[in-house]
Amino acid sequence: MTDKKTPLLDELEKGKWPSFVTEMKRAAVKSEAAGELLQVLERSYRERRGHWKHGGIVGVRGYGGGVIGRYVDEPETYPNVAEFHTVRINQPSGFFYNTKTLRTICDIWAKYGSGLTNMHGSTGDVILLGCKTEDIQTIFDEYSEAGFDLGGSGSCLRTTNCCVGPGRCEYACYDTLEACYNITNEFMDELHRPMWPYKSKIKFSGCANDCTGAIARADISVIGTWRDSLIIDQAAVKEYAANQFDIQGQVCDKCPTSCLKFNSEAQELTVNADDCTRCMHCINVMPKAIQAGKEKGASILVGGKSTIVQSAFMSSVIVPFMKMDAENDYEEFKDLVRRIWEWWDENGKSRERLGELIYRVGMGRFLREADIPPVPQMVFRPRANPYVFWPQDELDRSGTALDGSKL
Amino acid sequence: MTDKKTPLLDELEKGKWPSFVTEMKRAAVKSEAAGELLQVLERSYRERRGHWKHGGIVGVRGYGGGVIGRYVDEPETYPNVAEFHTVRINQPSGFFYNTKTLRTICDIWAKYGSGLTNMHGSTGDVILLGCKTEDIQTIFDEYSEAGFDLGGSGSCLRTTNCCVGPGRCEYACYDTLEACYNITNEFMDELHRPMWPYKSKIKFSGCANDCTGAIARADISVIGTWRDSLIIDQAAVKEYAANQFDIQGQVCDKCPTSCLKFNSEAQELTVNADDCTRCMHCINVMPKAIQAGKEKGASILVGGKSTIVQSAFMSSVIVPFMKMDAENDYEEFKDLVRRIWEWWDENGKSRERLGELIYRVGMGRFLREADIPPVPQMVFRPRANPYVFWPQDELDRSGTALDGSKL
Amino acid sequence: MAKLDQGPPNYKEMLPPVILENYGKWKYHEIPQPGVLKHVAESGAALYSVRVGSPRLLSIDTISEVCDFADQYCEGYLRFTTRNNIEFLVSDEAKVNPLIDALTAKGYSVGGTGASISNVIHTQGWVHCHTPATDASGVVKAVMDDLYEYFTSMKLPAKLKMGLACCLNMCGSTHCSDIGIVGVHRTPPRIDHEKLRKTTEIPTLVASCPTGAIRPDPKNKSVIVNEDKCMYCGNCYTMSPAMEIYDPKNDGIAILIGGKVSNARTAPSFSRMVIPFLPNNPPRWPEVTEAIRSILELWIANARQGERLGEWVERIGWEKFFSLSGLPFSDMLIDDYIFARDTFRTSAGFKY
Amino acid sequence: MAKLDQGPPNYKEMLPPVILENYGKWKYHEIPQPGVLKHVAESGAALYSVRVGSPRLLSIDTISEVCDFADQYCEGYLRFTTRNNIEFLVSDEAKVNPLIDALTAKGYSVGGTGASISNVIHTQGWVHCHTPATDASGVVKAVMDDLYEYFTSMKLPAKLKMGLACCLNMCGSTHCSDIGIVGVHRTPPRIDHEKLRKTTEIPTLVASCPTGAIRPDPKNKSVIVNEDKCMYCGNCYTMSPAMEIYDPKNDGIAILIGGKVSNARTAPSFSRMVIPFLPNNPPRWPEVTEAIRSILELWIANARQGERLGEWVERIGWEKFFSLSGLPFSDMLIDDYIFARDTFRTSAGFKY
Ligand code: SRM
Ligand code: SRM
Ligand code: SRM
Ligand code: SRM
Ligand code: SF4
Ligand code: SF4
Ligand code: SF4
Ligand code: SF4
Ligand code: SF4
Ligand code: SF4
Ligand code: SF4
Ligand code: SF4
Repeated sequence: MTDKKTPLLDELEKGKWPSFVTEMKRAAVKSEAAGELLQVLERSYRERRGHWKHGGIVGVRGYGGGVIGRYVDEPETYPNVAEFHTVRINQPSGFFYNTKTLRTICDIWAKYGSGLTNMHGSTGDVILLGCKTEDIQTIFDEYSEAGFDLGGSGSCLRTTNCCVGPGRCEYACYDTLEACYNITNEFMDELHRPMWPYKSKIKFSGCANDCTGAIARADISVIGTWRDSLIIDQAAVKEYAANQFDIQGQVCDKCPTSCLKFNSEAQELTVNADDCTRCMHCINVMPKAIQAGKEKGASILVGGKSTIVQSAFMSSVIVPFMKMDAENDYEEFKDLVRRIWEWWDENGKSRERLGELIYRVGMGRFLREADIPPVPQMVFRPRANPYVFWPQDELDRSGTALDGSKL
Repeated sequence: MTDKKTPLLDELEKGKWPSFVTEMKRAAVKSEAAGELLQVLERSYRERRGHWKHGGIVGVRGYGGGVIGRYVDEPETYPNVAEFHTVRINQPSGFFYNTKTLRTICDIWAKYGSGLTNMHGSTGDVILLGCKTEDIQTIFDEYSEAGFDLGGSGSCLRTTNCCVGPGRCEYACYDTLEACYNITNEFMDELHRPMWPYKSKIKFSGCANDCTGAIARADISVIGTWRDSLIIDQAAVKEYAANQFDIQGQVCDKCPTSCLKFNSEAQELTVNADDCTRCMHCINVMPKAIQAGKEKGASILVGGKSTIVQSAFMSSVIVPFMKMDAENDYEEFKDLVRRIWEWWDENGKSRERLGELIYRVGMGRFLREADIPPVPQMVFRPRANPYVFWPQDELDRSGTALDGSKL
Repeated sequence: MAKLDQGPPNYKEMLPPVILENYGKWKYHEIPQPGVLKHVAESGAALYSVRVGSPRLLSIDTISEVCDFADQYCEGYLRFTTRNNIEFLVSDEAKVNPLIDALTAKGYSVGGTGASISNVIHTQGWVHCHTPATDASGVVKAVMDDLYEYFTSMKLPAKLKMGLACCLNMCGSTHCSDIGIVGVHRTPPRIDHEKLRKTTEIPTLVASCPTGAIRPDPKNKSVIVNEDKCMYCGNCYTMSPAMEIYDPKNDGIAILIGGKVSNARTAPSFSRMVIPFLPNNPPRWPEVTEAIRSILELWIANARQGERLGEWVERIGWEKFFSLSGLPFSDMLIDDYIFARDTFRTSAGFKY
Repeated sequence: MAKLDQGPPNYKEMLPPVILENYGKWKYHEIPQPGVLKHVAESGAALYSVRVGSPRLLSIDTISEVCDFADQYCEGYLRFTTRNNIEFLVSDEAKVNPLIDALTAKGYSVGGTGASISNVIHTQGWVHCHTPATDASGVVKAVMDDLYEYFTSMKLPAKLKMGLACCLNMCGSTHCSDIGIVGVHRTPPRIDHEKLRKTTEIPTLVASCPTGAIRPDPKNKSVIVNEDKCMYCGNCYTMSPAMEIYDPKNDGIAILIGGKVSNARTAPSFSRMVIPFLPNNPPRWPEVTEAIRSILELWIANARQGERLGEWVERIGWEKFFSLSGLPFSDMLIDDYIFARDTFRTSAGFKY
């Protein structure tokens, strides 16, 4: 048996920020596994290294993912965390809960798990932290019974997520919560049964503030925007001015395209809508006076991912504007991502994310083969090199031959 | 014999811009080769293709380069340009000439060549356009006798060039003419006897206006600059203001670092020298009022080249500031380029320019091995990926072993 | 038997009445005090969100406690943010302050809105993952304790978004954060040849190395690592348990700064490395907290109102940042990977 | 026997007295009229440089004629510019206008200073090189004839620097020009296997291909080109005369714009492709002259004073440039080479 003291971790109960050590201790009151986890972690703190091993394959019937296998490296010393797998439960859109649902999550977890969770994982799931192989199926069965489903892991569509959107935010340009819910349900097979070269992620942000960090973190980023001019309420502008808010300095001067003019005499703010890139800045600082336009929808960007292997990629524009209405069941979007995934699945190497594949074979080929019309909005600027591929069958090659014959 | 008419080329004698066709015809009066060149070119215009073949190796005794071999593809039809090599004569610094020198160039060329030249080639040489193999040595001998030398070709130091500099320009921060002359003479062997993986070019610009295009076109770019504050003549500022010159709009607002303040009441212009990046803009638009600082020298940037193979590279900073004084015979500079060339020569693959090599093996390795201290001025911004190499012998590796032994 | 593919719970059942009634009809918001968002709908109705810091690693007991609060003050509704804070959704203005008082009394921290530091997005670390070069929760705790005042106030030049990832897989998405904390290894993997032969497909392993440092060793039925080419990313360890890479003496933390994700004003941008290595010094990682605090204070002292950390650095120039911060610059901070070229200063314009 | 390594003639012998006397002591300059630079020295002395357009390809007769002018008006001194213009160096103010009159009478063009179009840096083309996809001098002549008024006046928003290269080797350094004209091939090389066997080292040839389109064909003792991978750069032809790449039906010209080299205001920048192909239509290349003129006029109509072409486009955005210019956008304009990634719009901000 190991020493139960955790002098190093105890240090992390001090200070004002809520302590995860306190949480672990709280769980340890009821769970031996949680107690042993504290021991393992204390040892990591002492030795400055982790003590977890690669996961073997663990899972539930009918699914290829949703559980991350984890084993401690000295099972004899720590028998209660010898197996310590995490279960990923697909969170509701926007991380909204009623307490009944939350309590249900806790109750089932109390029976089989460590009593520890992550609310939430970095992708979005409810992470149930630490259980035994033998309990996995039961855990899933009970959660399933209670109306929950597993999230993604492995080479599949990962658990989607979205910002609070129309649930609370005045900036939302489409219904992120519904889009996320509807589209996740559409792609249940892709989410639960790994089938691709690697993982693929979708995140839904209601506007260009991108509160889900989609552009940095999602293979497919859906960013709310509008097509027409933003709307300015001049009465509200006057009120901001009356309150000594520095409209010229804080709004106009910071507009990236200098398309806002403030007439300080008339106290009127006007926009040159053609030049506005819908960056959200002016709306952010004057939410009472400026609103998005009326013709709302989303920009679709693809290819985001973090560091491994080719270094981090951000998503880039492939559809400048798409309607995202529940009425048409998001058909246009679904159709697009199906084409994209199919292309990626066919061409991607093992562990090659969409962005890396596009980079490797070229954006042009991607657009042609996934049938996406090229537009200048896709690039910050055109190519600097003259290395253009020409479709050979569109040229008149009657004068040429690969055999060196003279022309 | 070919038809002597050149109807297509004749079209290019029309219009106001001076005509190269007229030049060719002028030469053709005395030179049969020039006349045949017109025929070959007319045919190219008709057929929309070139008619020149790869050069065999032609040259002069003692040198590895300086002459570009060129042969027409139908020597029977065009016997006078069957051999039509170009000779590269190293131009004087700044392309300055007295007429005696120019006439000498013409006189010798009249004897052996087509009577056609390029004043100058894109690298800088006087290009003597078209002569026969048998005459090359004589041509060189006579030019040599008259005080000229050949320029570079092949995998060597190419003919250097420089801007007009102190010869006429008030902006020159070092003596470009002398630096170019002195340094070219230092590296005669490197220039005349190809010895490297590929070509290497040096261009000298007296200030950041870079009138030689060095940053785009030279492996080693020497750009004049200064270390202290620029100097503002307030009396002259007042004169600009008096002449209705829009100092705020044309100068201050366009300063990339917003470090110029114009006090329109006092009609005074002041600079925050710490923030000035010495971009030259304010000096360019107010040459009578603003001057470079007193502590002058140059920034050294390396790696520029055009498109082939890895696409075009621009030179990037490796020494932010270096004195470039004739007094010390440019020793610091010469020493630096020697270290750089040596490293490149050792590590470069065939036809790999310096910039491509640095890119391939990493700037860090280049700096360490060529003994150049890293400074933040070398980069627009630091790395975004965490893929850092650590010198393993500086770490305490007592706890690790490559054999998998536990720690 | 479990129902397959039933999908996540329907969010509609999770929404309080005030949201259902004003769904998509929000008009504007205010931040009446740090940690409280007031969203006003076209109907005039208002929703108060009280934001509370969370260690993210939560026990079910704490979740129950949180539910108790929600039941008492929020008709049983709450949510989490994309940064793992808890938001109590209060529709009755009168309950806002009592809720805050009750929360405070129990040691909860209200804050994280507006120009503040919000929660740190982070990962598993030594708690659960097999590849970490540092812990996650512990570092976050140490950093947030140190910067606590900036969570509960809104006195920064702008929002500050931090991320922590315990290895280069960067699950914490630190690559576009104002401040990114990344666990880094510094020594090549150690090969357990026996284990390798049992567990690993050699071609896949060889292919996994970004720098081509691994080559097959057919004689030995294993692989060889070219130490000079390895930059310790650990991707080979992800592929094979026989490529152990943790190293207590040399693992630690790198600091990257200046990234952002929002499109406001400037395009999303990557974080950039300013400190290649700080030691793992548990339990409180003083070198890390100190480095972050001094970067933060420099930003506070020098940035303009509304200027995010990276916007400030880009305005003054990275070379200026290094001279102001006194952080040592070394060749390690110069990119030498695929997209390095565009980071080189191809211009004679710079500050000394 | 020739003297080896004596180096170029000493520039000091080439300098007129006014320069020798005021060397490095110039104070300021003015442009009293298009084509004339007046440099004033600290001593008060003035040097007038009269700039004259040149086709660069000069006969020795013309050079002699130029010398005659210099002897008569410039004490025998002149120079060429880095853009191949001729500069007559006049130290006697009274001789400036007579010189200009004499030059004009002989058909010489005075101009190219200040906010004008200067000479086009260019290359050999069909006149002398073996790899061109278009002619050089002819295209330049056609373009300069068309834009002649902008050479002799200074009414542009800023300087306009053009470059032409007749193949992707880009000897004309078009890659950082306001407007770059580049000869491009569009079909893969045709292999003359017999010649290849005689002339070419196969490994070097294979290595020369940027996209790895060439692979050895040991059976045939030659190589095979994968047409799908070839982007017609012609580098293989540079390495081997057996890889003929010219193709009269498909060779032509691409237009790149917006580059610059000076560090004034903004960093040096690459030119960007806006037209992937225009046909070779000698002798006057009307499609090319027209395309350039319309880009130029758009710039003139829309740029701010002092704004170079690329600065203008960057300010309004490339997507806006395409909508204003009406130039068709296609996937060919999207980069797919090594540094492509940084050209992708990783931002939701753009104009429609
Ligand atoms: C649990 C979680 C971190 C957390 O504490 O929140 C996590 C944990 C792991 N991630 Fe992750 N990733 C998690 C979100 C992310 C994110 C963030 C996101 O999704 O927004 C990223 C960056 C975005 C992206 O996808 O690029 C991320 C990028 C990676 C990568 C690198 C992928 C790449 O293409 O660069 C790997 C490596 C791999 O897949 O082999 C990885 C691999 C892993 C593995 C499975 C380690 C492994 O190789 O087996 C970790 C299991 C830890 C464990 O023991 O539970 N994880 N991972 C997150 C998932 C929780 C959830 O489902 O909600
Ligand atoms: C004559 C000249 C063009 C002109 O009309 O002015 C020229 C002509 C040739 N260049 Fe060049 N280059 C000339 C300046 C340049 C420049 C401009 C410069 O130096 O500032 C460049 C771009 C800058 C650079 O160095 O990158 C240039 C980049 C190339 C390249 C591509 C190099 C690269 O790394 O990307 C090649 C290809 C090669 O070397 O195999 C090349 C190759 C050639 C060859 C030798 C063709 C060949 O492969 O054999 C051409 C011989 C033409 C002929 O028949 O005379 N030439 N070449 C220029 C030299 C004249 C002189 O000595 O003054
Ligand atoms: C609750 C949350 C959405 C959610 O679905 O959970 C949210 C909510 C709001 N965000 Fe956000 N953002 C949330 C994560 C984000 C993220 C993602 C992240 O943090 O990882 C971003 C992008 C981060 C980045 O750029 O690096 C984000 C970038 C913004 C911005 C842009 C700030 C900027 O100037 O760059 C705004 C606009 C503003 O604050 O002026 C914004 C504005 C807002 C507003 C004011 C929108 C509104 O009217 O309701 C919300 C209150 C902000 C506040 O806290 O002051 N939100 N916001 C997330 C809260 C996280 C947290 O607990 O702190
Ligand atoms: C004569 C010459 C130098 C030489 O050694 O031959 C020269 C001479 C001058 N340059 Fe230059 N530049 C010369 C090529 C260049 C080049 C290189 C090129 O053209 O390929 C550049 C960089 C081009 C680029 O950026 O793409 C160049 C960028 C400048 C600039 C920066 C302009 C800008 O705002 O970006 C200035 C400043 C200005 O004009 O305000 C400048 C200013 C000047 C001044 C005013 C300097 C002075 O005080 O004497 C000279 C007269 C300029 C004029 O024509 O109005 N010079 N200048 C070159 C004339 C070429 C020609 O015949 O047209
Ligand atoms: S992304 Fe936009 S719509 Fe969504 S929560 Fe953030 S600010 Fe609101
Ligand atoms: S949304 Fe952005 S670009 Fe548009 S007007 Fe507002 S600040 Fe300017
Ligand atoms: S580079 Fe500078 S010093 Fe040289 S000619 Fe141009 S402006 Fe003058
Ligand atoms: S040289 Fe450039 S950076 Fe310096 S003050 Fe003048 S305009 Fe500003
Ligand atoms: S960042 Fe690395 S160590 Fe941390 S959870 Fe993700 S995979 Fe594991
Ligand atoms: S740690 Fe990374 S770089 Fe080193 S051998 Fe493994 S995969 Fe290659
Ligand atoms: S650009 Fe190409 S074709 Fe033209 S001179 Fe240079 S190498 Fe020859
Ligand atoms: S033309 Fe260029 S891309 Fe095509 S085969 Fe030759 S070297 Fe390769």
